[in-house]
Amino acid sequence: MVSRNYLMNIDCELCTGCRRCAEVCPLNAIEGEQDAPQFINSERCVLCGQCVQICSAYASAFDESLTPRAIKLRERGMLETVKEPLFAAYNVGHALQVKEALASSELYKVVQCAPAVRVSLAEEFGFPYGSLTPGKMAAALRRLGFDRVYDTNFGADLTIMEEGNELVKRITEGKDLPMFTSCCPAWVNYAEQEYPELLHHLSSCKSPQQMSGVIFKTYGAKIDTMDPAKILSAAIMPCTCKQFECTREEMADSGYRDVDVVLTTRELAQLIKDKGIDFANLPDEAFDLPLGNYSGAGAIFGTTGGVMEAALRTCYELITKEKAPRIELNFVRSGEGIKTAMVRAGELELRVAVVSGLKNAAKILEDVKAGRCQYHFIEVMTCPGGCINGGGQPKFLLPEYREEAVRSRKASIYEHDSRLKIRKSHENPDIQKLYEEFLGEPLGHQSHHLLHTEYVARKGQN
Amino acid sequence: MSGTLNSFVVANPNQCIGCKVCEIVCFAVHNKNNQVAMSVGTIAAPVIPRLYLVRGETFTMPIQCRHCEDAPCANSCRIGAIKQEDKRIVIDENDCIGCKTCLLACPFGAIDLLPQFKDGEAVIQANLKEESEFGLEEKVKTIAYKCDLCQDHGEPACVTACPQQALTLVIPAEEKKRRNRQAAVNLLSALN
Amino acid sequence: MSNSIPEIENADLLLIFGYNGADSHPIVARRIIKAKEKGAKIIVVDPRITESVRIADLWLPLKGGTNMALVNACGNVLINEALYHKEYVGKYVEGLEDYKTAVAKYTPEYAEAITGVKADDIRKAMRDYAGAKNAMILYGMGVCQFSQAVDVVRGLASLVLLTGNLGRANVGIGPVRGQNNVQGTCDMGTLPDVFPGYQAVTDAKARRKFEKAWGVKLSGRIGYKLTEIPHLVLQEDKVKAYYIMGEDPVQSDPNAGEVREVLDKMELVIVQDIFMNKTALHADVILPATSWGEHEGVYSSADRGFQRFKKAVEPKGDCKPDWQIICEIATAMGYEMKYEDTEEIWDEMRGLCPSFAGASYKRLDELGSIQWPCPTEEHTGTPYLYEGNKFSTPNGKGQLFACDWRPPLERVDEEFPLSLSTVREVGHYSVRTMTGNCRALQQLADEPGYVQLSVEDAEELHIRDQELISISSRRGSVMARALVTERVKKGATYMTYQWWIGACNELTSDHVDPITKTPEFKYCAVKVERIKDQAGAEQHVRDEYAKLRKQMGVNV
Amino acid sequence: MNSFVVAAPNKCIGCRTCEVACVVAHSSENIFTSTKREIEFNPRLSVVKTAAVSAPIQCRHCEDAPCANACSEGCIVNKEGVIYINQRTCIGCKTCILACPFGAIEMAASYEGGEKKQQAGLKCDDGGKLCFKEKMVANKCDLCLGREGGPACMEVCPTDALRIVNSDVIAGAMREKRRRSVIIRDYSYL
Repeated sequence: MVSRNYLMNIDCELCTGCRRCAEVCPLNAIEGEQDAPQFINSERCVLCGQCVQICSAYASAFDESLTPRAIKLRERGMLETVKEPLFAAYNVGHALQVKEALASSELYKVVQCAPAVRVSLAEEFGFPYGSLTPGKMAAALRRLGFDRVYDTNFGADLTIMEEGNELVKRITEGKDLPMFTSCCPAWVNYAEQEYPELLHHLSSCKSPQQMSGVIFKTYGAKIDTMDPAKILSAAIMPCTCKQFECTREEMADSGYRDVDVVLTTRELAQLIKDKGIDFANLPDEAFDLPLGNYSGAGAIFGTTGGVMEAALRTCYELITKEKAPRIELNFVRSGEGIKTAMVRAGELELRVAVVSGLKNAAKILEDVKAGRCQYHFIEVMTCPGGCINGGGQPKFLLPEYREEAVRSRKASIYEHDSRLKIRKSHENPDIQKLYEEFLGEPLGHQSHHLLHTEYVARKGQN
Repeated sequence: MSGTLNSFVVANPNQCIGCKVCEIVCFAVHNKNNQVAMSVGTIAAPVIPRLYLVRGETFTMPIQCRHCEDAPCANSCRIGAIKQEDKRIVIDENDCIGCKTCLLACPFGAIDLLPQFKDGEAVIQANLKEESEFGLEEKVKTIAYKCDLCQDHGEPACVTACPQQALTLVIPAEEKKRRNRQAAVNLLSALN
Repeated sequence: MSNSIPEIENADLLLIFGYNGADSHPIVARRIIKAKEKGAKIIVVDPRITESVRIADLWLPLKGGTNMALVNACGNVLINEALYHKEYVGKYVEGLEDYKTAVAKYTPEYAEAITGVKADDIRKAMRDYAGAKNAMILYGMGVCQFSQAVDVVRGLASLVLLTGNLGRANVGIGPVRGQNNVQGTCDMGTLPDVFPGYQAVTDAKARRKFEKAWGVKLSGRIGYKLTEIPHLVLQEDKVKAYYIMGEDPVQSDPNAGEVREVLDKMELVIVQDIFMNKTALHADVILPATSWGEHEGVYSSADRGFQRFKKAVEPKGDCKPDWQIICEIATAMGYEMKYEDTEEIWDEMRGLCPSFAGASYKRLDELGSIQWPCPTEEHTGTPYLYEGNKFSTPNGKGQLFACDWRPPLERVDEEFPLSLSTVREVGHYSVRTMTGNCRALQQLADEPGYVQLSVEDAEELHIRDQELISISSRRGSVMARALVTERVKKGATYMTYQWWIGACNELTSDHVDPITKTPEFKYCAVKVERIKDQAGAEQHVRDEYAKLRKQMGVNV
Repeated sequence: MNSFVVAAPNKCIGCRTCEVACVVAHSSENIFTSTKREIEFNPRLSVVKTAAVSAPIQCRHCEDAPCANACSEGCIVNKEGVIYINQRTCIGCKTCILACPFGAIEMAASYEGGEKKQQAGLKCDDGGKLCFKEKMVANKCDLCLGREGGPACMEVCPTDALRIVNSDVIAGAMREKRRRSVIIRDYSYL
């Protein structure tokens, strides 16, 4: 198991000891005296990257006493051409690794982008907050040299198929309820670390990233008649924990590393600038089919309550076998830390909860431990507001800029969903084709082998 | 105290935690022409703040220009690049020739001499070259930077951005009135 | 000087009266600056803005020729505000009552009318002076070169006595003597009234001692003073011959025209010097002597410090050290005078002067410098005089002195509306024969020399800076270059005396101080006129200068 | 940042020794023993005396040297932190003199082997006689580049009024001044 602490660090040369990171850290994993350099307790840190987002202790380009910038860039796995200022709290990047891979002709480079990336990437090029630019993103990825531009949103639809069915199965069997979502890797780390006894409540589904990854190297390889060994599976995520997730041992059900490397939204922007691509004037291009096609449900995974809403759109029809009367479930769209609701599906009263920000999870987990929790399905997102506010997202200079950005990104995602023709995961034709040709049926043997995983208690292990 | 005195921003060392948000924000607000938008990724030029965090054993706080009424920097500027404009001491960055005199003149160390950037690129001098072993190399223009009280953005950005509200815009005339009143009130309680 | 130069930087207050350290002694000026850095308060009395004025805490800009009024006013303040040191004055000083009456009239307001210095500033100066722990007075030619000079010196000394600033380190009163070794010439008795060691010629006991040592009968009468010669020659025809050694009276004495007349009238003029100069042009005999680098000897610094100096280069040309020339002249005149070396002369002199006895060459080499009095070879010299506050007066007590102010003898009027005072200029020195012929120093300042003019006067006379102008007095007229400066006040002009063409001593008056007969260089009346034909004037200066150089055989 | 020599006005006594030292440091032969009629005496700093101040003024080696940026011939370059005039290519057009706000540049006769250099073509008619005009070039402080012991003027100043200001001195001074400007007292009532 790769130790996690190499991914998240605080540069003691730059840290001024202001401890603003300590305030936002959901795990209080940042220790140190006030005004003295802080350091990250890797046994507690779940790699959510909120500290990286808030840290303002930058390295002045004119302070000769500091280690030269070139060395710091290499330390942080960043491209030399990156011009933005470096801050004390940082996540180790892999842009160099991806750049080399893109340059090599033997590899067959496949990429997937998370739902939250397409509403934030443009901000790194000076676009207004939350600009929705999936077309330019796909065009940029092709110009970077990716052979296949697929999409995590396809994986999201796939996750809904599996997780939706898993929920219905648990409810009908009345076992292991409430069920928690499992797509947020930091939340999984947290559960493994702090509440190992509740691990069986977590959905056994892998995250959309890992599902897409395993499909690319199996089904994808087949339809492209490509030797999976030569496939390089990269993912662009708004998250600093996804890179850790793809290195988990168990994430190799395709016989190879399902996802070889993960870049954050910021790193993708840096790669684009490094290549000299004029992002603003790129034409809109589509994602490659079939594994780049996605529904509105997949698209809204990026924001808090999105997974819940997508799941309910499908579960309703699984349970009642009738079309859901309303697509938009507004109760999950407000901004509070914990939102609860009761959805009537046929005669079943589905009680659901949505947790935004890991700090809000503790209360519900205690209820579950004590058996007092009456919810069936609970969505947990570590970052307040969901992945659109992830650790790898464009970092803002001013606190109010950040709130404004999260609001606009959320609006853009729901706007994007409302515009798509297909808005339920199970109506995604390519998903249906995947099951017919390859997976069989949800929770089936093939799905179980490729799309599901187990969790391991790891109290203070890494 | 006449109302025409210059205001200035001052930090309270007990509130300040040394997080440098003020420095970053000051740079961002002054570099819109360098395509610096809201996010860190859009910053192409090195961060050049106009206030400077000072950290010692027992204190930490930013130091910036006090917009002195008899500004020593302006009086020492041989080409008159430093002027008073609507109650602010402002440096005309295009006139500045980097002669460093104002650096010596300022008792607070509130002025720094750093490269000039336009549209994200360092400004190159028209003619001065630097003799090096590879022949004559272009020379970046270096100019004096100091706080201009956010001349064209209204309220000083550092004051609003400071997470600890450690920075305050002092308006001398009002400040005096406020303190006088406070002193009078204290007097009241002291006497009876 | 009562105290020594290094002590200047440790004084708490420096009262600088008519002395411009920066131009006459940069090394002393350095001490003044160090004193300021160490926190000393600086008060400067000077009509001009000198370098010391620039860093002064208090400047008393008095009108030229009004020193005595100001000194009396200072005494007046010390008395009336009871600032003087009662216990010190009671024990070591006498003449307080007469002093009180003499200065009674000179209230600061009365002095303000004469000197132009604000009354409050006089009071402030004296409060600071009296209040300082260790205060030192420095004065220079701005005090001595007036017709009322001795009185002012004694007046200043009275201020020191009144405040007890004597008999310990970092205090006292110091005339920072002008040229190099001026102090030494007085120590060695080249004055009309004393033998070496300040032993009076009129003192029979001292005279017998010298007669026994030199084996010759010595006169007990006080000799003639330099500035009395013109009268003695032109009016009384009493003096026939002139033996001039290392002096250039035509250049450095006032009323040069008259000095030339005197030299031409005399039957014999001998000039013993190292370079040709204006006086040598009138000499019958010229005895070329060796310069400072070509012989060895002993100098006295302004603070009574004997220091040996050694020969650096072999003399060039047909010249001899001064003492050999004197020996040969004396022998030729029938007095067998022979010495092996300078040490023999020095030891003979030490034997006759009790206060120099301990300063042997050996001791001088060991200690580097000995400040006399130094009675025995064990003694290491006296950095400051009057230890124990014992003074060289009959009863050992300090004598206070004050008298009425006397204006300078020549007043400005409509015809000669500006005052002229001679000053020093850094970079050139003495009578120019040495520095004037040095190519590098010529570049800094060259003939015809400068007249410092105030901005106002220059405007009135339509004179531009660096223009040649003509300046004249009742005694003569010369051409010089205008130096328009903010440092000079309206109505005053200043010239340095070493220039051959712009020779200000053609203009200076030959009024003298009654006691010392020092000429009143610091005040005479002149007028300044613009020269229209500048090119012609420049050419004239070049021609005059070339002519003089040719006459003197100077091929620089 | 370029270094430069600056005088502390309250220490300068206007004695001009720095001017002579500057000439000595830059002249190929000893000006005191030379027997030539005219010696090369081009001090690169000049002592100014006003009512309020006495101080030598010399080049500040500005980072964006206006003189260099005005020099059409490109004779003025930044050489090892010194704004340096290449007097061989200078044509004496005097633009740098206009550009320098400190008046730190003067025109000086150019010497070679102790003799004044004559121009090859230009003659001047002064008073009927036609003779080759001497070559005049721009002259300013070069911080005694390459001189062992650094600037000669600093070495001789009797009152240590001249001191060199380099980036360390400036950085040190800045740090010190900022540290001293910290307000220790509690300002909570602000």
